[in-house]
Amino acid sequence: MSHIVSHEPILMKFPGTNWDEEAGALVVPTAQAVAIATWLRDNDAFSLDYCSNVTGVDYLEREIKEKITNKEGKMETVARTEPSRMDVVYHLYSMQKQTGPLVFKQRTNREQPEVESLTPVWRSCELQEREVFDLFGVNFKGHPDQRRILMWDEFEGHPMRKDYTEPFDYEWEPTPHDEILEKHQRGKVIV
Amino acid sequence: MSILGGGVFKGMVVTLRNFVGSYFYKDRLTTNDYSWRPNDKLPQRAGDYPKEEGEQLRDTTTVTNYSRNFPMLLHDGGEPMDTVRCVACQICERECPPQCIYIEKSTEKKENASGKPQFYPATFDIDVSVCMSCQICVEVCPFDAIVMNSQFELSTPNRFGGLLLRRDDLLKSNDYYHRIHPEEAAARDQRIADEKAAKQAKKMAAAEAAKNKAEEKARAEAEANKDTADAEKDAE
Amino acid sequence: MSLDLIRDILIATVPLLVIFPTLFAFTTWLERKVLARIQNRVGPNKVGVPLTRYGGRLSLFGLGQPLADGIKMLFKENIVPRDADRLFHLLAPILALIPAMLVLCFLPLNFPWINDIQDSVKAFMLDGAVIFFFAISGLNTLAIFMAGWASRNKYSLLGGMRAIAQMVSYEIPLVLSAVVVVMMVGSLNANSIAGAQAGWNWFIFTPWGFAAFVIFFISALAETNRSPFDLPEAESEIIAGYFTEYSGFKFALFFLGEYIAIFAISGLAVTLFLGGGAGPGVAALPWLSVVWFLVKIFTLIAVMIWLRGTLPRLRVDQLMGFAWKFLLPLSILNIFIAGAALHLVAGERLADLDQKQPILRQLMEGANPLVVAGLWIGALLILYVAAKGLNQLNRAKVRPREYKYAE
Amino acid sequence: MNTATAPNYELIQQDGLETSLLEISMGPHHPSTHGVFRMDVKLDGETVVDLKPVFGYLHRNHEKLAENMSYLSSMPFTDRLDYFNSMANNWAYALAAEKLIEVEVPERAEYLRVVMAELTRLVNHVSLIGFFLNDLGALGTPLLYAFREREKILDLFEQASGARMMCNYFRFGGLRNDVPVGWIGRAREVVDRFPVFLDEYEQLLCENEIILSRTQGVGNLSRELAINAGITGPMLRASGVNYDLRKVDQYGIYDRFKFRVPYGEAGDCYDRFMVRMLEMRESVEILKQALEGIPEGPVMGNAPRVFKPNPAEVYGRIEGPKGELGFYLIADGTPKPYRYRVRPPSLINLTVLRDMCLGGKIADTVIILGSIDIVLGEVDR
Repeated sequence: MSHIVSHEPILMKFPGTNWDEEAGALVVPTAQAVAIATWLRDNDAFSLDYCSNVTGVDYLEREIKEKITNKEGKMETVARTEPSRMDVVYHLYSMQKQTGPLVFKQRTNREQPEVESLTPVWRSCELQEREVFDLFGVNFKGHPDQRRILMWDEFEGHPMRKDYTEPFDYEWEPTPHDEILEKHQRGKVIV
Repeated sequence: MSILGGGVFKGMVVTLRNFVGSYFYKDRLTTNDYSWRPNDKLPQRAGDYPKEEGEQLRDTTTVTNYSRNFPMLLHDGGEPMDTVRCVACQICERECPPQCIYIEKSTEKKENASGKPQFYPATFDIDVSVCMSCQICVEVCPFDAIVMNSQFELSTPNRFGGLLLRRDDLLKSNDYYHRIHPEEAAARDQRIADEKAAKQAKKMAAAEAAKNKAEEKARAEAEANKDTADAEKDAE
Repeated sequence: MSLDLIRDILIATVPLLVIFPTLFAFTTWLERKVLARIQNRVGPNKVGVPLTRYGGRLSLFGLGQPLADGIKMLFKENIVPRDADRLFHLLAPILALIPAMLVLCFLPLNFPWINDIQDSVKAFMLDGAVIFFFAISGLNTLAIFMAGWASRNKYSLLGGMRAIAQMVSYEIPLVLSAVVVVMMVGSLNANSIAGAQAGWNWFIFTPWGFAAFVIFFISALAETNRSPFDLPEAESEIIAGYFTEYSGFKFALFFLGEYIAIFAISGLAVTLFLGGGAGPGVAALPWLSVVWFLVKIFTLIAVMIWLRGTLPRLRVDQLMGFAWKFLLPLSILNIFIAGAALHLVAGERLADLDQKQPILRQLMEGANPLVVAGLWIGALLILYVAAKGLNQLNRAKVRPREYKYAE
Repeated sequence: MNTATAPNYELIQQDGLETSLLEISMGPHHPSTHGVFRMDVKLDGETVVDLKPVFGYLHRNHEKLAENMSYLSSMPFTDRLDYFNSMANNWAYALAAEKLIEVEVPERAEYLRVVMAELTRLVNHVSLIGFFLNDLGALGTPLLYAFREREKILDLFEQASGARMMCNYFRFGGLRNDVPVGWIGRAREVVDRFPVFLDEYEQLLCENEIILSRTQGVGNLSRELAINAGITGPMLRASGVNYDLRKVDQYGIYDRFKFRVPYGEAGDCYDRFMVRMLEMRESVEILKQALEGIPEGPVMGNAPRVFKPNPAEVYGRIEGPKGELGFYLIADGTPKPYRYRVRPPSLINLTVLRDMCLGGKIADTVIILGSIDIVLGEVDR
């Protein structure tokens, strides 16, 4: 496996960023995103000149049960509710140094998702950011040509959101298949 | 090539060689000629089979004995419903990616091949127009009740009900399975036989363990009453 | 119009109208079979006489396929785009067919029944046959553009424009390479040109004749939109070019027109360079010349089909560059070489060469073989060097590349 | 230098004659767009002035489907991503999922995975060159030679996995079933006969003057733009960047095989065509070594019966025939993935389509699109 990119120097250089240990990703405030990205790309130590994957992740309001040892050293589960948020994840690689992925995240809220577009830094983000805009509804400031890419332009709603409900299927036709689907929905919930 | 148009001539030599070759080497022609006898029409409707169930009229060289198309339910010969293997546990219905299987469990139990009363599927529909022959149901089935058939001529003029195969269309005998997929069927039967043998051996081992435990207990009691008997003798 | 004149006209024209469309059917079958075999397929073999009683079928090696296509074309729905130019949409295929058929009459096919009809009806006796040939076959370009414009479809328009550019610019090398032969024979009459090559001394066996034949053949490919030059109906770029919006019998008419044009132009090539009906055994059975004529035409068509199965298509600008900057200068140079060679070999006997006898035999008796051989190699060498020079001149350095490997 | 500035073609004003550009929509139903893909092309005569790709005609939202199904159930759907090489897609998904749980893939399965991936690479490159020649105008001959060879390999797939194209053969921790007896012999025979076919193919294509003049210097892609635009696969190596995941990540057991990675320098259509031809020869080398060294033994590791990984984020990628095919999985402890993302090499390679086509002829657009090698199942997911 190409060796992993060390993230400590970034944390020192840009105090605004912090390291999300559980996901192994560098969380970057959207204000400094373009500056950090350009520095990562042009700096000789990193030279992360290849942004392989850009995608969005939608986190709903959920409460997580964690086993923590409280004061008496006993294991007990504490329920912690996590606020809803929307992530845009970038996987950065270096083709010159052939070094491994640096996961680079921008966080924003779910109601008005607004994130800095990194297309000026890496051209490979252009179509993928359009896809995140189309399927998640995240608005990319500074994107040269932000349009829907997979859905048709008059489509409302963003299908990949967790709380997306399907519109009425006006092209529905009676098929034996849909009896089976109804019977599925009625009794058994797919585990 | 230095001479003008040399590359073009080399290319034309290749096509000439292929043109001549296709008359001599038969393996160059990949398009195999399906049977052209008009009355040898491909069997169109699912129920449109000769008595030999599931047999395809055409030479099955075009369908190798590894290809999989749509699932079928297995029964161990004789009257299909008496020896059906499926116990309607509905794991395959839950795991099926396009959700094209629908099972309704029977209310009362019935004897199955090995004599144990067992549930059986009252209805077992597979919507063949939705099934994508991915063989996930065969993998997740713990009872080897569902396997893949290689029958692909299922086109029917009736658009709605025609492609919904009911339980009776799906039921096929185990030796039909041996006929279309010899290797896989043999391997599967071998595995079932091994498991049964292993279970048998385990049961016998458990039985022996239980038996000799019982003997020891009996022997221990025997000694115990012997001791008590000696003790009473000493006491007198 | 006396009765026997009408009879003679019918005798002269009806065979042409019957023989060539059946040859068209045979050529479509030949093309599909040869292309199939090149691609390791079997080609059409299903259409045949169904023998229901024996449960079999007489497959006739697929010879029924052209018939089936013809019938299919008759029954196909004849779609005309809503705002197409209806009149010209209908007229285009007819205009594509008429000149091709018309030009067929000038080929020196002396069928056995030809000598008992009046001379005035024998078309190929026309003195200006070659000129008339090129004039009429120019109409084909007009038909194709009419189809392209009338179907109101952007792709057809592109196809039509490409057709004009291509056919106009390949007309010139075509005519110039024919001029060489006419200069040798000294007459434009197709029959006398064929006569001048009796026996085995065809013009293709002379250096300038061979060069002229190659140029003529390449330009003929471009004239009839065949293989490396099939830009007007480039499937992969502009769907089907000028006949995108044609279906049913009009589409079949276009095809008939295209194939008859191929017959006509390869017939002319055979008359000019391959000695018309000349071939072994013609002296014994005069009508054998028709058989030889058709055999030569079919060899040329087989080469065209072979090219179609192998070569990809040129781009529009390369096509134009190839015609104007390569074929044209080469054919002009070829005319000079032919003139110089004739002058050197014949010398003062030039005046008294009579047209009726084969030109080459007369030229050969006088000169000693050494001079002729030297001339032969000299002419071919000059032509080859000129071709290489022109090729380097107008095309960027294009050659296969070497590739590096990383461990 | 990251966004190539397109030459500005303004509306044509020639001595008072105001004319407009010919706007053609080359798409979704067009003979050479390799699927339902549309390009709004503005033409000035035959030269391309502007080009806007439009996607989405084959969009099935494969990712939303995968988030409502168990991990195993979305494996057959990965066959439908790039339907030309289902084994490579399966491997990419299996590789990513295996990072979520600790499972040890047995030796025989690793060897068979390399054999299947390299066979799909052969099938993909051979068919692509056939389609590329079809776009150039050679009426089907190279394509049918390619399909003749592809049939032999598809028969091998059918014998191993049961289906010719939709194999669904890989599982987390190994393969679904072992290859039948005698399969290795048949595979070795097909692999030995492949170089003979490649020589014939190269003689037909590589020195043909018409192909040379039509493809050299067409659709140039510079090194910097290729890296910046995230281009991967043979298209990147044709522009001179030596980046092949089989050598960089060395996933599976690629480090045991000795093979070379061809790369070009001009980055035009001819280089992309030739790099794929030479890559096929390297794949044959790998296949020979792999088929020699296949050990006996099981093909399925000790994967758990119900695949329920504990919460983690993982990004697995392989060197697919079209480029880097990546799977980004977020597990949250339930048997269904929380987030399932496919990194489509075809879609990202299309970022530079406009830059390469501007200024060329419409015939060049068709070839450039052909040389990028896209499959719409993967572009639209």
